[in-house]
Amino acid sequence: MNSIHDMGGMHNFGPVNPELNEPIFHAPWEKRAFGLWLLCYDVMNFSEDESRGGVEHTPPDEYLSANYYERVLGLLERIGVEKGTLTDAEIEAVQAGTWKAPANVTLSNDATRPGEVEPAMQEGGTKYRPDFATPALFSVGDTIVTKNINPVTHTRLPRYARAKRGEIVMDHGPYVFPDVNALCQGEDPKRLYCVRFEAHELWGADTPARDCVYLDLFEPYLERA
Amino acid sequence: MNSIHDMGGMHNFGPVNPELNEPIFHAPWEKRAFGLWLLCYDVMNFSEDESRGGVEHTPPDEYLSANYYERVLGLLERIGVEKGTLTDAEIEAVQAGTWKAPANVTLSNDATRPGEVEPAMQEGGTKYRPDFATPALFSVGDTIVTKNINPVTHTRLPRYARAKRGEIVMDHGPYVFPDVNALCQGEDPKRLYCVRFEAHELWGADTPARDCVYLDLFEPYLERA
Amino acid sequence: MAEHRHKRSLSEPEARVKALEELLVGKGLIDPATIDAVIDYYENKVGPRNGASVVARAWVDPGYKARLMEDASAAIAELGYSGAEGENMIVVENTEGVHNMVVCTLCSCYPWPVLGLPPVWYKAGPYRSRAVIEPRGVLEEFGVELAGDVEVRVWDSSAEVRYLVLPQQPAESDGKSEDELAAMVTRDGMIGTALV
Amino acid sequence: MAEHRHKRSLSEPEARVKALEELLVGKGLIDPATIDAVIDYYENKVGPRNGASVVARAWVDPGYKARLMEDASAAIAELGYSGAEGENMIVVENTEGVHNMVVCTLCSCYPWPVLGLPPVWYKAGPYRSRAVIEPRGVLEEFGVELAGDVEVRVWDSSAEVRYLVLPQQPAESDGKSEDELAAMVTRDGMIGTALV
Repeated sequence: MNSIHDMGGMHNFGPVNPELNEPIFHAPWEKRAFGLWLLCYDVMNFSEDESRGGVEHTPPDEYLSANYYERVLGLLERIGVEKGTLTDAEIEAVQAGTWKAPANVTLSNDATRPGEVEPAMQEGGTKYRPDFATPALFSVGDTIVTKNINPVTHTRLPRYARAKRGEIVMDHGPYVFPDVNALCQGEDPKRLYCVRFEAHELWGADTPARDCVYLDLFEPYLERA
Repeated sequence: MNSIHDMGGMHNFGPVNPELNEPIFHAPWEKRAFGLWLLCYDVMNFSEDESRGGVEHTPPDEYLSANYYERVLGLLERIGVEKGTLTDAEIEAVQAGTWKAPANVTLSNDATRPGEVEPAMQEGGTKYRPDFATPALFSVGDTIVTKNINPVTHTRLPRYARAKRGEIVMDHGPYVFPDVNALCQGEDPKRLYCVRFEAHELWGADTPARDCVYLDLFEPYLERA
Repeated sequence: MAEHRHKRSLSEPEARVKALEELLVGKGLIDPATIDAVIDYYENKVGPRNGASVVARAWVDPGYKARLMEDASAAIAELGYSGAEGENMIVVENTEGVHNMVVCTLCSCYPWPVLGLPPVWYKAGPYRSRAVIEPRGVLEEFGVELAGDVEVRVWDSSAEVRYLVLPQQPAESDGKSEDELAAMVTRDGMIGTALV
Repeated sequence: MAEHRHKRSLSEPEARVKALEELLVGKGLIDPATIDAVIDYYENKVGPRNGASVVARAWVDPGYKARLMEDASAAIAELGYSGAEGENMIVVENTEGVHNMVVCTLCSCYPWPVLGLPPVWYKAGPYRSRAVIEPRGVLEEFGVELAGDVEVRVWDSSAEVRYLVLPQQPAESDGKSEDELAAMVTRDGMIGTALV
């Protein structure tokens, strides 16, 4: 999706302005939003690819005016309803203070317990799928051209790197393909390559000759040059 | 400048939602902003190209949250200070209600009078500069490739049409070159061509084969294919 | 964005525009009655009825149509319309096989002398972003469904040259007067987001 | 944009997050103490000190450095760091001739097990937009001025593989202990927006 999240190469956002002694969170609600987000992957049953695709659906004006955790909140409200965990009526009711929790509810057996957090986070969940190895279409050193694709759905090929020539510098092996997995259509693993693009290929002849950008790109994004 | 004004090809802005029986202006302040804008070209001494370049400098979040006339207001405040017509202090004072108009001021002789509006609007101001005709580098029917340029200043080559092949379909002759004129560096007229791009060249193989986009592009944007 | 860029705190636009006018009038640079005259001109003297009369004339007068296609600025001036934001005009004609549609993705260039000021949607993100990448989707929202073999030509309008669409004359309008024909022509028909 | 799309009216985020938590807890789906545990883990147990100890070890132990460059995930796990948002790691080494810098233009992918959660600027428009098109301008804002003959490599990080920069060991740090070296390494040095 060519939405405002695809920011690479834009101008006019101003200076980076790093914050001195930045706290990890800037408000108590950000902590709760963050914690809820990580737990909702299981509770609402969505993948990271769906999460990214979902945040990308934030309307552009809202994407720019909201901070990171506000976008996460918007995602959880939307995806919670889509997945059937919540309803719009429930969200409105609880915000209005009129929602009554069902009586006699006890904590679900599936709910993550506090002591399970640290092991789960240390375990993580790789998207590497070595068993799906198919013959590599490209080899390190090959020159490729990225395709000009403009899907309305999630993709990890940014606009600035479409229809550009680059060189394969690493073959990471097969990984879950986000373009398909974000649509809940299965993992469909594809080979992931690291591709080097010269700055003058991406941005034109005026850019420093020695600069370059590396991008991890899936095999379906690429064609032989 | 690759800012948010360069919207061609973006997704996620939602439906067009035309308004039924739309009024020409939606609030009295929009009328005043519009009238002030047209008069400020002369009063503050800026060109249309500077005006467009100035609106493009609206920070992206503000660009998306503001309506058209709010962006115009921001432009007039910024450019009025840049040109020396106003100062930041004056703007703050008048907004705080503490500004006193200088005594004994009478209307400048240069100020446009009410009766001069209609003739001036009907006259307009073409940017066509036939006297600057230089030999055309391209002819109708030529295939060209647009350059991949990413200036931080005003340009009329949108991102979606950079490094794309097209066909020259009209030669409009020489026009004021906005990329230079917006920087107050003179009119520097350049030949303007209408270029036809097939949709599949711009957006990839999935787009309808019979669709196309026409863009008026200046000679310095183009190279022989 | 959690940005902390210095920028002027934005009071309501009403207050800002009032402040700007007070300053410029107070300095003797602008006559407020001239602002009124500008507003009056664009509220009452130009608008899509101008363009509609151009279209109707082209439908009834083949000689006029030929001049309009050859030199639109001059032919439009014959009917008394000219000037700012429309000094250099080109008319593009819809046919059985071609549908034209005008946008300005970078700002909102529009032919003021024949159409007046553009509607909000023409200046806003949805139309500007989508018209070039999915014109048929946009047209469907306007109720225009085109056969697959019709070529959609999107004119991403520049500041220098402004485009006006000449819609196809509806078959059922044969025999109508020029004024009756002009009354059938809509603003959207001349932008290309309606058939007439 | 004067859009009139239907969307939920956004109350303050405090109220929205409280509402969401009340719903999910009230339905028995989430234990609020587990939210506390998640926050505690990312506030107190992971952070750039993890990455700094990886860098310091690589500086003092050539065998470790070789393993780190060969299989970063395994070498990082040797020091006890692993898991979510850093399962598959690659370390890129700064040298006299090459400076590396990591960004994620599309969202804000970042190696959590070694750096913790990213700072606001890493997630915001200015850094995400500019790092790939004008890395030297961004570096200058961070006080990093590179000679023209240094190659700047920007890693626009994907979700699948996360990148950590191995800064050059400062010449004046020879003879310092591993702990002292680790204390010299900054988060920004491992993102590539500082030299150490």
